[in-house]
Formats: sequence, structure tokens, C-alpha cells
Amino acid sequence: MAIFVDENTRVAVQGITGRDGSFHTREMMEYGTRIVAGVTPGKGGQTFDGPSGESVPIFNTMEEAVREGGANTSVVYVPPAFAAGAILEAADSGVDFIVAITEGIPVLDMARAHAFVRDRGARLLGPNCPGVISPGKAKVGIIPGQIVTPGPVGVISRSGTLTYEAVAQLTAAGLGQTTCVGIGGDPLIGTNFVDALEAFASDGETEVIVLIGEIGGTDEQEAAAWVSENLDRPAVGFIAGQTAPPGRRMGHAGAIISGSSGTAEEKMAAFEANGIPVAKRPADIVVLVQEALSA
Amino acid sequence: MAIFVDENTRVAVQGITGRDGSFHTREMMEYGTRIVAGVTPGKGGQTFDGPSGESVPIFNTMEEAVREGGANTSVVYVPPAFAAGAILEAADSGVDFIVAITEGIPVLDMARAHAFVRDRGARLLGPNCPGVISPGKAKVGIIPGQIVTPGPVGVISRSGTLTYEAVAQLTAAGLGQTTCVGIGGDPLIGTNFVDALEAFASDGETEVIVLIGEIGGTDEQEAAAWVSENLDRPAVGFIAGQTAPPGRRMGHAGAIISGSSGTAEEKMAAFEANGIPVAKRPADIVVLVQEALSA
Amino acid sequence: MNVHEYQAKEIFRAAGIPVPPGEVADTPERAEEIARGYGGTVVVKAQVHSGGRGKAGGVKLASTPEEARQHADAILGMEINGLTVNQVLVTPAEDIATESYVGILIDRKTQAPTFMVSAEGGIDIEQVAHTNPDAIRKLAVDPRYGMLPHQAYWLASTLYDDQALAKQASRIIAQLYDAFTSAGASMAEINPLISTDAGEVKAIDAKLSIDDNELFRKPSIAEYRDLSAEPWAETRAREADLSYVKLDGNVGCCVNGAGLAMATMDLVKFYGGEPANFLDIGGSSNPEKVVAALEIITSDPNVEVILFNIFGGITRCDDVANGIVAATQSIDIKPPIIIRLTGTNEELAIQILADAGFSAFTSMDEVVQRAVQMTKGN
Amino acid sequence: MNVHEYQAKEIFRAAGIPVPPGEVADTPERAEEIARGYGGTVVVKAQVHSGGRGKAGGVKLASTPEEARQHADAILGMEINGLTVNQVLVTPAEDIATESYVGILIDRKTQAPTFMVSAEGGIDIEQVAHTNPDAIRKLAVDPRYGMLPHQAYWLASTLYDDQALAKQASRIIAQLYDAFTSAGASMAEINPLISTDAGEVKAIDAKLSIDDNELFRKPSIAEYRDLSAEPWAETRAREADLSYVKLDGNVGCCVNGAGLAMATMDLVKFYGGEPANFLDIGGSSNPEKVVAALEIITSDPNVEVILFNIFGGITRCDDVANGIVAATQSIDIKPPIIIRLTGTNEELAIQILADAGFSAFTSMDEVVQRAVQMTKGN
Repeated sequence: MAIFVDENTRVAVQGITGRDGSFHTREMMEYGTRIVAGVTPGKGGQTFDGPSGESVPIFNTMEEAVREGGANTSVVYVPPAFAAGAILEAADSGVDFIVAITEGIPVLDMARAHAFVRDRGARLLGPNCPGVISPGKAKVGIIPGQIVTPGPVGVISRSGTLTYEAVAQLTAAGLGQTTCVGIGGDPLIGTNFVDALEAFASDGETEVIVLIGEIGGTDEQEAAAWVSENLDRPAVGFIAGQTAPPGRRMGHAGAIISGSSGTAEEKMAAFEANGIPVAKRPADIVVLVQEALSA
Repeated sequence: MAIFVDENTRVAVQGITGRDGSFHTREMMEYGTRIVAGVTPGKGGQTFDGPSGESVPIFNTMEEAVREGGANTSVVYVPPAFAAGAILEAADSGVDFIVAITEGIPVLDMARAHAFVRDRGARLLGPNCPGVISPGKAKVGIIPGQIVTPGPVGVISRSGTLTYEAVAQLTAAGLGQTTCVGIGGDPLIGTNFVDALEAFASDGETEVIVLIGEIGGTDEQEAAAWVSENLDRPAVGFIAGQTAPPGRRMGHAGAIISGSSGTAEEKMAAFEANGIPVAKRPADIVVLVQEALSA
Repeated sequence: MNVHEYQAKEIFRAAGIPVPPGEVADTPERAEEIARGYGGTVVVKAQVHSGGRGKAGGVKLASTPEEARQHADAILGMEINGLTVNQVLVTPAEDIATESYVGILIDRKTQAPTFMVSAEGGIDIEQVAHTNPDAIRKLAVDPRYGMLPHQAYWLASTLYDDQALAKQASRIIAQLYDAFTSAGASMAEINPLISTDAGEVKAIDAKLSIDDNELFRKPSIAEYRDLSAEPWAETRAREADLSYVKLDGNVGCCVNGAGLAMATMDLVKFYGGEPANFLDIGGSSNPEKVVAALEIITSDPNVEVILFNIFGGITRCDDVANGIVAATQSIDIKPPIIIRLTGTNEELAIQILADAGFSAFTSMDEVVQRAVQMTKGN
Repeated sequence: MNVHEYQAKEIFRAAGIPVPPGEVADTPERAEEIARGYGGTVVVKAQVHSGGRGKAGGVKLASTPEEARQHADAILGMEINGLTVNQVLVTPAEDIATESYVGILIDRKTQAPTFMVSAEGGIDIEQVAHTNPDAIRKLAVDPRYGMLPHQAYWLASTLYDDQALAKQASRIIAQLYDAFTSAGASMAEINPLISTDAGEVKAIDAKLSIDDNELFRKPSIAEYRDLSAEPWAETRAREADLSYVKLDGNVGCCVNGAGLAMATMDLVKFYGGEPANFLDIGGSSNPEKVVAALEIITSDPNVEVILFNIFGGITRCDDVANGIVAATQSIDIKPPIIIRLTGTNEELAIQILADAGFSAFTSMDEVVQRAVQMTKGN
């Protein structure tokens, strides 16, 4: 099994004709993801060529991508100025799951978009996230397919390349994954740690969950509390940003220590206090996962 | 029994210190309505004197009127510029039922307010309505208490004095009422004919329902269809505005024939086609109700 | 409140909608001067709050400045649906490839501002709705979120297959929504929205109705009111806070409450008469309002009898009776007045009126029958 | 992006918030002139993007124009938290009865702009949150509806029992919400909001942070950026589309991805070293970005070694390697560079780097340990 995406995922790519959109669409297709439609207003009727000569229909609207292409998921690669609009369009089209890769969307746009997505009953992953991959089944987003392999580990992370680092080490150690979820580095994200934990909790094949957090906010603290109250299997944690100074944004718009809250110490303590062992270095994640699986 | 208001109704009056608010609060109290609070921002801590020396506490906010006064219903007498804000405040305070008497609220304010009231799960009656009276139990609004008497007739109407005319004639003829509901003359109203019909349909004591409509919109047509499909008891109708010209607003913002739709003919035909006999004059309403009751 | 085409265009232009230039003339000479300024063919358009201007001869093409003057001369002073034309708009003629319809109004069912668009523009949208309803696309805008980009595009794509045109129309639709909400409108319409051979989308006509309830907080919009464009009686009614609509009959009606006022008109008709007007005097009984109502009703020369129908609920009938007596003492009324009052303190009121020499009734049917009889010389 | 107090006050004033007058001086003479214009006591306030200006001596009362000049002379050029003061705001001193706090920021949990207000103003709100959390009232504004009048009043009533003051504060809170949203802010703060003995409520300090992601569509706000108020390295990083934060250590870090960059810093610390900076080079491997990154890192004289940590996922490691080689050929770098690359085409990349004379690793732990050793002279 897997969470969020699998063999039944039928993806519409919003912004398929852009530089990032077209590159990653081919990557997703090569991984075996079912890309059923592209959406670029004004380019409806054209087609997109897949890596093996497949032809993906391009529509002007998400509504057509759903009605004619049968999409149940969308992934957003459109530029920041238009990305919130694309998310609203996706939510309005009836897809269940929306993955927003775009970085740099104004946060007030996202406040409105999150409310809209909730009103429509859809699930949003991101924005400013690497997406999600269920090894051997489907990838939606930009996580490199070659670093994952099927197995019993669920991964939830706020970052991109740090996730790749950790997942690549897991894979190298023979520890495959059910699904790796990048929830994104923005202050306002759709699916958060607890949401992803809930999904993993109802996935029979996930035996241990890796939580890769970073400074800023209290999402990890809430995840820790949720784990100790609800999770029936082990989790291990890592927090980036122990050396980050307060008040400075560390790349991600969400990675900022405000006053005395959102520090790495606070989050690591919350993990430990709730029975989640914390890796001191990325390399230790592998060790902790091995211990959890053999316990 | 009765609908919307009865002995358990605990009313907060928004705008209790205004000219209309204070006058009608005394009228409501004289009728026996339980007025538990007044709300006027800036006058919290004062009291309002009822007609028999009762003292009603005044609060600055609806939140206090609910928390400290125990209100479950509000009635809005505040001026048009602030009335939509008062409705939003009421919906936010947790009361179940809001009666907006104010006439002249900008329609775009109301579009937003209706969405908010729906989001909060409250019921709004009005705006620009005379309110509701359950004879012998409670009145919330401005319908004169002396023209009603308890009995088996439910009344739903878009107008004010025309309702009084019809109800006074019913009362004079010995035909008492369970509840008389004035749904209001604005284009965007909360509770409409169908909503009020649904409420009457689950009231065991209402034996016949009088629908007093007017030109504009298609609310009466939908009510007619609802009656024929769902109502287990008779209804009779009246429509004002047979002589109204198209394109001119007849007092009420909602009473306007747009192009060829919303005419009295159309509405009367819809009533007749769905088994609702239509009174040609207000005086005939009494006759039709008597016939319905004796059938 | 309706605003003139040229005023609506100012508002649309301010919202960014591409609207061809135009200037208003109230003399033929000025129209000629404007036309000369533009050069080429111009359109001379009557500025009057009425539809059907074209059919009535109020819209004319002029290929020379002299012709513009001649058309303006013919149109200025013209009556269109009872309204006199005091101004014409002179605007360069556009080269039209296609004509579409874009409108937005407050829809009762969706409780939201709702768009209607159709590729069949330039004609009456009501007619399209009857003959070819599928040619109209509708969309309710959720007031919590406003107009969303994909919604504007979805509407625009009904109008144009060409994507360059659809994108322009999409922008115009979003701008129209902004103009609609920021003006506090109840209706806004571009008919036609044209595309030109050069591939531009433009609004060459503009209609806008403002929600009267918004005017208190939109002083710049309220200034658009053109008193010369409405009959004196309506101006007077608005100032006195009354609702008045003139009709073609001879029974003047003065009623408290809009529903009862309509029902009274209907009952006049039921008994074979013809109502001269709708007039809702509201809940107040103060003599100034009664004076204003009587002035307005009697400004209609067709009125042969004046009928009061008052239901005293919260309003006390004796107050109204005193108001009527005071009002009729202060102004001179020719047509006979008959009065029905019922409700709070009705006996007292009838006595006050009888003492002042008025016929007073308590039954609505009786008073209406009597009024109709009086117009028939009985 | 942070704006200066005087800029925030301009934005607040435009939204209708009562803000005392004030003018900016960049010389002591100009400060004296401004003070003379106002007459009476003035406050001279350092304009610098840092809290704690008061404690640092950057805010002074002056009862005469001469005193204003003296204070300005002392404050201009002062360093506050590493930032040089180039401007002072001169503003009339207010007669303060009470001081409150009003702030709004984007809250992660409610996913909405969220107000925090407290009657305990003029001090650090963080401290109030710790010592007396009940003194703070919070309210999330639903972005679908905006700030509602009763919500503004509810917040204001925490600040003042006096209803005249509460109504003024209520208006100011609503105006602050408008300023916040229309400026595209991520944080806005009035601390303190004062009431005067005369019963007026005013904002005498103003703080505003703009969401960088909004700047593309708010050109007038983007112009508020004061390049002289930020270190050169940050300006350069922004222009090159890099994220850079200077720290106090000596191991310069250049990493792709923010999370990996933080984890790299942490690992430097883990192995006993001190990171000199956070630097996220992003997903691109073009040589210009690598050049900019190297320029920025080497502008810090403390840097003794430069550590690259690249995870090649979508990015190809050989591209990055070529970028590094090209960049180092075009500029002269003093500190040694050591590099870790892993992922797509790592072997090829390591070969490219070795050929150019660079130490190249594939393990993150190894490269970090080596970098730390190098700073210790090993």
C-alpha cells in the first residue's frame, strides 16, 4: 500500500508547457506515473510528448482535464503570480488531491487558497514542496525516482534535498519506503505532519515513520503529541536548524525562529518527550529506523 | 406548537437603544416575549426599562448577550450601514435564529452576510421583514400583537402591512394562527418560502398554510412545486402586483418584474398548477382557508 | 439608480476595461466639434435611461462632422419611452468583427453576483434566453472569494475560440466584476462586447444600475444622478423618502406598505378601475410625508380620485388621520379624497376625518369600490 | 522585507490610522530644523531594521531644537545590532496616558492573518506572552470575510474600558488590517498604541514586514527597500536569487536546498566547527550563481574554508561541478574549497573536480569533518 498517490492516481499537470512543468512531467512519466492531462490556458488542443512517444492531451482548463482526461489529482508548476489561482481552479474542478510545487506564492494568496481548498473538501500538499512519491507506484512532483525503493518506511519532511539525502541513505541501507511525502517549507501549507501521519497510520504496510522537521512553527510539536497519543507503530525524528539564529529566515519562508519559539531544541525535546528518538545527524536516521524495525 | 419562536425563545435586541429598537422592544415585552438582553456597542452596563418596570441588561457585544444573557435569538434594528455587521456578529455569537428588521441594507453586504450565516449554521429571517409572531407565545419583530390569535393557520408572507391585513381578516373570521412569518421584501433573504414551509410541515398544529407572495423572482414558483411534492396539508395563495409594470421597483427592492419573469400571472399560474387555490382579493384568503379547513 | 452610458463607461474605464473614447454634447454644435476632433466616422448616441434607443432612432452613425451635428440636432430633445434626451455621446465608430454579451446581476437563487455571457451579443439577452438558452453561460461568484481567474476564463472561452481574444475577454470580465462591486451595482452590462478585425476586444456599450442602498457610502457615484433624466414626481418622492411609480390610470393611491400598495392597485383593477400610481408612504404618519404624497399624486393630471388605504399596526390611525387633515389644509387638492383606515385607534381616526369632511371607511373592498365608482361619475 | 518606522507610518497614515507627524533627517542640522518647525519637545528616533533601539540609545527626547541636533548627532552613525543608523525620525513628543500593543501576523495554525492585542503595551510582547499570557487577546481573521466590525470592537474592548477610546481603537484595528493586506505584509505592529490625556488614540511607533513574495506586484512598496540598511552580502544574495544568512563561524557553506543547508551547518557544529553562514544555492547549477555564492561567502573575512554540499537529484552533479570549476577560474578565491556531491552523475562530477584540483567527497559526514579539521590547522 501507499498514501496519497499510487497506481490509481491520474494526474493533470498544471503548467505542463513551462520549463519546469515539461521537464518534470517527463520525469514523472518515466517513473510510470499516469499523466492523463496537461493544462495551460490558451494551449488547449495541443499535445505534450512523453519520453517514450506518449501523447498527453493539453486542455485550457482543469474542468476539461477532469471531464475529458479523467484526472483525479493535479500538480501545479505554474509561476508564483498565478499559482494560487491554479490551486483554486484545481480545487474547483473536483480533483481530490493537489500538489503545489511552486515556491514564492504570496502568503495572503495562500491563506485564501487554503480556505477554498477546505471548503471544496480537497487535499493540498504544499506549496513550495517537492511532492510525493510512492516507490514503484507513482511520483507526483520532483522527488528523484532513483533514490527511492519500495519498503516499509514512511517519510514525512518539510524540506527537499535534505529528504533526498535521508531517503537515499535509507535506500542505500536497504530500507525501502511506502511513500515519501514532502509537505513543504512555506508558513502556510496544506497537508501537515499530523495529516500525513494520519494517512500513514491507516496504511498497513508502513512499519515506521520518519519525521524530518526544521525550525519554525509548532507543527513538529503537534506531530509529537499526536504520535504519542495515536500512533500504533514507531516513529523517528530529525530536526534541521540547530545552529540557526533567531529572527532570520533560513531559505524557506517557514523556517524562521520567532522570538523564543520554533527552535530546534524545542522540537527535539518534544520528539524525545513523546517517545520519538531523534537523530543527531542525517546518517543516524538510518540507525534509528533499523532499531525501530528490529524492536 | 409553533415555528421559529415560542416560549423558549430568549431574545437579544441589537440596537435596543435606537428609536425603533426601544419602541419595538417594549412592544415585544408587552406581548410576553422573553427579552433577555439588549446590545448596543458602547452602552454595555446600562439597562433598558421594560413596559412593566422590567430591567433588561444592555451589553456591548452579542457574545456577552449570549454568554451572560443566555440569548438564543437576536433581532436586528440597527441602521442599514451597520446592519450587515450586526447580522454577522449575531451569527458569530452562536444564536440559532436572527431576525433582521432593517430595511435598506446594501445587497452586496447581504450576499456576504448570507454566506456567513450559512457557514455558521444559523437561520436568518429577513432582512427588511416584519419578523415573526407565534400567537400567545412570542413575537420577534414588529408584527402587531393585537391582530393575531392562536389557531391552526400558518402564514408566510413577503410583505408587512399586507400580511397584517390578511391576518387581521383571518383573526376577525375566527381563524387563528400557529405562526405568522414575514420573510421580507429584499432580493436576497435568508429564510424563503420553502424554508418556512418545511418548518410548518413539521409542526403538528398547523393545518393550513397561507402563502402571500408578490412580483419578482421565482420563490413562489419553487414554493408551489415544493408544496405539491412534499406538503401533506392544504395551502392557499395570494400574489400582490398583478397591475405592476415590468422593470419598475414596487417599493420593496425585491418586488420588480425583470423582463418577462417574476410576474404575478406566472406565480398565480404556478400556484394553481400545483393545487394551491389563489385568492383574487385579500378578502378571499379567509374564504379559501375556511374551505381548506372544512375539506 | 441608473447611470447614463457615458457615466458607466467612465466607471468601466477606471476599472481598466477597454472602452473607446467618447465625449458628451448637449448641443448639435458641440457634437460637430467632438466629431471633428475624432475625425472619421462617429456614432451619436442618445443618453437616456431607457433601453431600445437604437429602435427609437436615438443611435446614428455619422461619416462627417456636419452629419454628426445633424443627427445630434434630431436626437437632442427627442422623447424615448417618455424620457427626453438632453445629451448625446459622440464616440468614434468601431470596426466590428463579432458582438457578444456580458452581464452581471445579483441573483436571488444563488444569493450572489452572477454573470451571464453569450456569444450572441448586440441583441436583447432576454430574447436569447428564450430562443436559445444554451447560448448563455451563467456563473455565480462566491462573495467570499470574489471572481477567480479560472472562472473569468471559463466565461470568456464561451465567447471566443481564439485564445488571444479569450484572454482579453477574461481580463475584461474580471474588471467588470471589480467595477460592479466597487460601484455598489445591482446590474452591469456590456452589450455588445465587440472584437475588432485587428483582434481587440472592447466594450462599445455600457449599462450600470447602482443599488440605491449603496449611495450613502459612494458619494462620487451618487453624484452621477441626473435629475433632468427622471420625472419630477420621482425626484420629489425620493427626497420625501416615499416609493412612487406612475401608472396610466386615474385612481390615485396612497398606501402604507409596498405589498398592501400593490394589493390596493390590484383591487382597483379587480373592481374595474385603473390605478394611477403605486405609492408607499411607509410607516410614518408625519404630515410632511402626507403633503409630499398628495403633491406627487396630484401632479398627475389623470388622477380623478385619491384613495388612502392605511393599515394601522404599529402606526396609529389617529396620527395618520391628523396628518391627512393637516396636509390637506396646507395645500389645495382638486380631486376628491376618500380614506380607509383600520387597526390601532381606527374609530378615533374615522371621527377626526369625518369632522374634517372626509369619507372614511374601514373595509378595503368598500373603499376601493367607492373610488372606482367615483371615476365613473357615480 | 522590513521597512523603516517612518515608512510604515506613511502606509499606516494612508490607511487612516492616526499617526503623529514626523520627518526624517540624515544630518543633525536637518533634525534641528525639523524640531524647530514642530516647536516643543520632540523624539529623535534611529531608523534602523532592528528591535531594541531604545535600549541601545537610539531613541531620545529633546526639549529644544539644539538638543534634537545633539541627539541626532549622537544617533546618526551609531551601530545598533550591527546595523549603522543613517537616518533619524523627528516627531513631536506625545502626552501619553496609556500604552497598548496591537499586532497582526500570518499565523500558521489558523492559516489566517491573526491579531494579538494587549493592554500591556510599550514593552516586548513576547515577554507579556511569557509572564502574563491572559493579558493577550488573539483573533484569527477569516480571509474569506476579512475583518468584521464586531471582531475589531472585541479586540479594542480588551484595550480600553472607556467606550470612546474603544471605538477609536476599533477603527484603528480595522484600518491596520486594511494596511496589512493592501501592503502584502507578513507582520504589522503598533507598539505602543497610546491614549492621550485628551482622549485620543494614536500609533506612535510602527513596524511592518512585507512578504517578499508580494513585492513583484507592489512596486510602490518595493521602492521602500533601503539598500543602505542591509549588508552588501544580503543585497548581492537577493539579486543572485540565493538565500544567505551570515553567522559567526569560519566554515563557509554552500548547499543546494534550505533544509540540507541547515543540516550541513548543524553537522559542522556537531563535529566541533562553527558555520560561517547559511547559503542555499537553489536548484540551479549555472556558473553565475556559483560565482555569486563564492563572492558572498568570501566577503566574510572569518571564512577559512569553503564547503560545498550538493545533493544531485534533479540537478545533475556534473553540471554543478562544471559550474564550480568555471566560477573559480573567473574569480580569485583565497580559502580552500572542498566539495561533496552525491546523486545523479556523481562519479563524473568527482572526476571533473579532481582534474581541476579540488578535493571531492561523496559522504556528507566525511566532507564536514574534513572542513572542520581544516579550520583547526589540520
